[in-house]
Amino acid sequence: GGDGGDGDDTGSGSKTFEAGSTMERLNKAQKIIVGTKFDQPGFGLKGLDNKPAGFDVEIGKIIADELGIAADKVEYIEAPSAVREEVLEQGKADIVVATYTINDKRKERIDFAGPYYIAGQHIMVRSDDSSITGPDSFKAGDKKVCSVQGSTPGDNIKKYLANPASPGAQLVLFDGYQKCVDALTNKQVDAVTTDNVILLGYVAKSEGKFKLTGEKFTEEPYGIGVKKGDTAFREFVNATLEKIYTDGRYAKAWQDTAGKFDSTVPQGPAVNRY
Amino acid sequence: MSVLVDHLDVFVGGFWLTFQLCILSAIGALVVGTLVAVMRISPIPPLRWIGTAYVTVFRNSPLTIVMFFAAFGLPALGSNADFLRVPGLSSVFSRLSIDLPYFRFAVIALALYTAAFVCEAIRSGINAVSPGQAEAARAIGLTFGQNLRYVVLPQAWKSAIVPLGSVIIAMIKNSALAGFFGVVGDLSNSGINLTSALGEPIIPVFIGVSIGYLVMTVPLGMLLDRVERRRAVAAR
Amino acid sequence: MSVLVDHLDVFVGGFWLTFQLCILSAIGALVVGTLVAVMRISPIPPLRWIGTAYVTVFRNSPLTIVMFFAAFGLPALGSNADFLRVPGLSSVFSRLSIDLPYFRFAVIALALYTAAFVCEAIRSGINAVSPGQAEAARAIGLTFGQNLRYVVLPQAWKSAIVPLGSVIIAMIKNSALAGFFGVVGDLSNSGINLTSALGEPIIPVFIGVSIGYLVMTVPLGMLLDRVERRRAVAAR
Amino acid sequence: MTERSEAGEVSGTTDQPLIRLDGVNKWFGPLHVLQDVDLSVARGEVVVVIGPSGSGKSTLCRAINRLEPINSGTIIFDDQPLPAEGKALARLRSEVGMVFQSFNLFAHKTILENVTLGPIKVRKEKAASARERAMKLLERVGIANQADKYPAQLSGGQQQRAAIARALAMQPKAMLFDEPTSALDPEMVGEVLDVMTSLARDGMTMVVVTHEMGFARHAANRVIFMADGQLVEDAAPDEFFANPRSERAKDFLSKILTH
Amino acid sequence: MTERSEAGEVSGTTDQPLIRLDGVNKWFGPLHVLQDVDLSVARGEVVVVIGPSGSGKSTLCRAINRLEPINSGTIIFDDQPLPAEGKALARLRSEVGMVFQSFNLFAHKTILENVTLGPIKVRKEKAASARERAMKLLERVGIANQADKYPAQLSGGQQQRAAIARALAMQPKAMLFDEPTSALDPEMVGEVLDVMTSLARDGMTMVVVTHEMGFARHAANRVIFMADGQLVEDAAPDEFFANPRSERAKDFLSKILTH
Ligand SMILES: Nc1ncnc2c1ncn2[C@@H]1O[C@H](COP(=O)(O)OP(=O)(O)OP(=O)(O)O)[C@@H](O)[C@H]1O
Ligand SMILES: Nc1ncnc2c1ncn2[C@@H]1O[C@H](COP(=O)(O)OP(=O)(O)OP(=O)(O)O)[C@@H](O)[C@H]1O
Ligand SMILES: N[C@@H](CCC(=O)O)C(=O)O
Ligand SMILES: [Mg+2]
Ligand SMILES: [Mg+2]
Repeated sequence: GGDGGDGDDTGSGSKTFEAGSTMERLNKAQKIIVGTKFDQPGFGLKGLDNKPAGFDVEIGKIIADELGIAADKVEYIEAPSAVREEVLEQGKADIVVATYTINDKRKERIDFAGPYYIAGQHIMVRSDDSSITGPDSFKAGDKKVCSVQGSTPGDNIKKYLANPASPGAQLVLFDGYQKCVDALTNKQVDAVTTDNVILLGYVAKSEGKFKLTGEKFTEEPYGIGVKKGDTAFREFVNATLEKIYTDGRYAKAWQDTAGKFDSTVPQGPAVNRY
Repeated sequence: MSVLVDHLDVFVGGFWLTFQLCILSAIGALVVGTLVAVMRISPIPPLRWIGTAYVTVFRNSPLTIVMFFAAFGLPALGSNADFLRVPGLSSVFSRLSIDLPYFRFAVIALALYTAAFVCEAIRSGINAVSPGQAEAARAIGLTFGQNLRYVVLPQAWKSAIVPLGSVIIAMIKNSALAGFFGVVGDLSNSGINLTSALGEPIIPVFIGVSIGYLVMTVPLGMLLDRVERRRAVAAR
Repeated sequence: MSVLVDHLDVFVGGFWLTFQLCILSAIGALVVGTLVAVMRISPIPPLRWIGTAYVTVFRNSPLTIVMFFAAFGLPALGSNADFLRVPGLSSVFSRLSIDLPYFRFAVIALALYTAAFVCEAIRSGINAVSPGQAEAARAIGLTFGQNLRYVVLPQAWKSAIVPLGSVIIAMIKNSALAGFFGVVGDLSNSGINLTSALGEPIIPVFIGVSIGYLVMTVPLGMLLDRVERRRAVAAR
Repeated sequence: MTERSEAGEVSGTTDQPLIRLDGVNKWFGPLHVLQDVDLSVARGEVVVVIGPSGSGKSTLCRAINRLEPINSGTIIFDDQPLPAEGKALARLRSEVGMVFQSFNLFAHKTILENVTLGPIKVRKEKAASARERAMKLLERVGIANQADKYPAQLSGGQQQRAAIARALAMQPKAMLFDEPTSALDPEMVGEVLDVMTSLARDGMTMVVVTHEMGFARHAANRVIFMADGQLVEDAAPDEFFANPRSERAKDFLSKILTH
Repeated sequence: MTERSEAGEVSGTTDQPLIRLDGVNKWFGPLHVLQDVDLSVARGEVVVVIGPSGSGKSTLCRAINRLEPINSGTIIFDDQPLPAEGKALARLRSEVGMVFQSFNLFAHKTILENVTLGPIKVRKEKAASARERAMKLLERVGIANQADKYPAQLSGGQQQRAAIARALAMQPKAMLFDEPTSALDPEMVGEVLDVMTSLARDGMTMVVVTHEMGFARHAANRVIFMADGQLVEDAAPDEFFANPRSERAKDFLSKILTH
């Protein structure tokens, strides 16, 4: 592990890691590439300064910090939902922090540290629309819903549709959530579904035009993706998470970002050392 | 490559939807393109200008941009392209008549974009018809419209067929963009959906998707080559 | 339309990056396309087969698919396209040498895809050179390579220039796809960022983006029209 | 020649010419191709136009059915000024048959379809009666047995006769011929001239641009000599050939008559 | 004729023919274009090949420098069988000059560049000396003043003379001419034949396909008559023209000599 310095300790050479480990490689290089979302308010949203900001980004910075890498040495690349595994498998990113639900399918290709947050799938509608109360409202077949290609919510919602085998009549999938939000605004669709926290960001930005409806209907434990088989690195990230749950950095990261949409600071969930 | 076998139904479904998209867009492009070509050679200057402007804009803009305007501009203008919900057609092309307009938007974008190239192919065909043909038609008293319909266009089609074929091949390939603009279940979109959510690796999935497109384009291309070669021999 | 004024820097930056992408891809496409064309007419059958296969695959696959393979297949094969980090070139085209390979991948995909069309344009140019020229060259003892270099290609370029121009225009439009595959800050990608991140309305942003492309394609198209017309007059 | 005067009497306006050009001028850019041309052609008259290449003979011919618009002057056909465009122009054209040097048969239609297209689409005749009449015309020009072939399958002489039948099928009041035999192999010139001579004999009003001096001598009422866009001479054939008045006509005839 | 025998002596192998074809056969698909052709051409000899269209004259000519590969038989040039391909074939070709009916000058190069291209690229001569020699050759064929023009700017006769200079610049051991004058306007035929006659006089070995009977009579050592892919007759010119043995040659000559 590291030397347990606090958030202000960004000295590069002050940390030493086991020879040959990923931690040592990154520390030596003084550079880390973080894959994250570029289009999600609260978690990872890129502004025109070309720097993303959000809870996931803060988590990435904290891990970098623990590796002895300064915040301005962190590089970000976009990790859209459909290609997060590739980004890791192909070494385009060292970690992926991107509203990334831990599940077994994905674990076949990469490994997850965490979870560091438990989200759940939710539904967002226009504020004046009371006809949708939950996923079951789609069963009648007259309501249309939008999600994102290659995401678990996009796949989950299919079983609530009138005709799950050919979802095209009710489901639209774009390559990013902003397009779904546009479609909701223009009334091409009646709902957008994905994780509650992602939706909360859009609700907050919408100035009252959108609201969440019903309850969360899944559990989405967010993990930090690392290369398959890199157990030492995964353990390092897990330890880091446990540390920041208690030293206040986790709470501060939330308050500075997603906390603006959801002020209840989450309890750090127990990490899963599988 | 087991993904090709495991998810064969997804590929076949995607292929079928892309095929429908292409058929509808091709029909639209041929109709609109012919109209624009007629405008470009019409004796009425304003029609000619409109035709030229149409071709200039659509030939020189990326299809992604055209798709964007169709998918986000049309709704902003309040249209869901409901005029495409033609009752008879919908029994074959069920996607046309559903509430979600993105398939219709994709058809519109592809058809309008491709029409500019169809227009140019037909114009090149018209130019290949000897001017004496149109002159003889005028001399027996055919009007501009009759001249086009009975004399010029039937002959223009013949020499336009090879360039038109290339335009249609390009259109089939371009249809791969539809998945980015909300058309669920076409070939490239179903490819993307097999990835992260279902955990399939990208490369084999996209090899499958490529095969789907090659199955449509390569035979068409070979057909055209043969037509072209036969034409070349006949011209000797 | 105030977004055009407010964010002019974004549009100009995007335009500049797209322009760089196009220049580099065009150079690559011309070089590779010429090589493939030479292979397709070479006297060595295996080379001919490879050339034909290359053209068949790239002409008949959607560019989205080619981009996918470049963006995800190359890394899977362990390449970050570092061979494109040419020191001298990078001083002008700074994106070439950064660590993130997506710009390089986009250059590779666009160049390889476009090369197939360049090859066909050059072949059509070669076919337009009268066979007597190559025959006379062989008769004075030039080898295949010398024949191409000194006699056939210099003449083929001339009649290939108009089709080549069309190929390059198509390539400029195709470059709009790069934004979907991780090239940050090109023209269409900055359009998307303006809308999604800053909540600018979509229509004016995309009008701005279209103008950016039209600024590149329309003048080139007009130039080609003029060359073509001058050629037609000269041929009379 | 009996039928000819008959035709004139039937129309009842024998004194008014069928075609009249008054002060017609035509420019192609800077080129003054028709210069103050005055010409009138009576009903039933056969006028042959000769002159060197580029003198404006084709342009004159094409101006009469407005295939070529003119810049100034008036052209009157059958007591009506030429309409400028649209349906009226199409109707006028259907009353003036035109035969081109290069035949211009519709390449994608059979000979029979070539001949019936105008009657069916322009004159709105019934297909059956149009076909019947077309067959009679094809018989008249001697190619009834070729009716179902495509133009490319016919010899040049046969094609030109089909083109004449196509023009006749519109029952035109006048026929214009622009060098109808000069694209033909020598052995086929005769068969086309024969058809034209018989037409002239039947009283058709004809304007014929040709270099076939034999036809001009035997079938024409008048010969017009054009040079540089002007009608230089206008005389009966015997008079013209025996005794051309202008220097240019003399010069031209000396060149043409040597072969 | 003095220089001619001289040239023969220099090579020292006067008894061996420069070109020898033995049992050469060539098919285009089902078409048997060269049928068991035997032919030998001695050093310094001028052979004229005549015959009806399609009889295989061009193919024979082109087989000699392997522009057209043959199906069976052997062709020996300068005591070596023709190489099949690659550098050796290119070298062989550089020793056999060829002049085409349609000139085939390189359209994008000046006349001078046309003439120097081979010497510089194939013979690896210095540019300066190649240019100097080229100018002498252009002078010899009478177009030195056209050296910097492009082919399209020259008349047909000038182009063909340039093409001859281009072939001569490679210092070939033999020259092949395939109907070198038949694409020319009549007034230009003479200037090209003059150049060819002077070449023959200087002792160049030549195979000439031509219908110019005057040239055959005055400049050829032998005349070969081809029909249907076979060498039907092979005789001295006087003998051949005065007294053709075969029926086909008689028939052919009667048609050709009437104009
Ligand atoms: N469409 C056109 N545009 C420009 N100039 C033209 C056009 N048509 C004809 N001309 C020119 O007008 C002049 C008269 O042409 P016209 O064809 O009437 O002559 P012509 O007497 O029929 O000659 P010919 O015997 O060669 O057919 C010529 O100089 C010709 O080059
Ligand atoms: N590349 C080819 N492919 C197929 N057939 C050919 C080819 N070249 C020539 N032929 C045929 O071979 C025969 C001989 O042709 P060749 O050109 O040698 O005749 P020629 O005696 O030179 O005739 P001409 O006097 O017309 O030039 C002809 O029937 C011709 O059609
Ligand atoms: N958490 C979900 C949805 C969020 C997203 O689209 O990234 C997933 O991992 O697929
Ligand atoms: Mg004329
Ligand atoms: Mg020949």
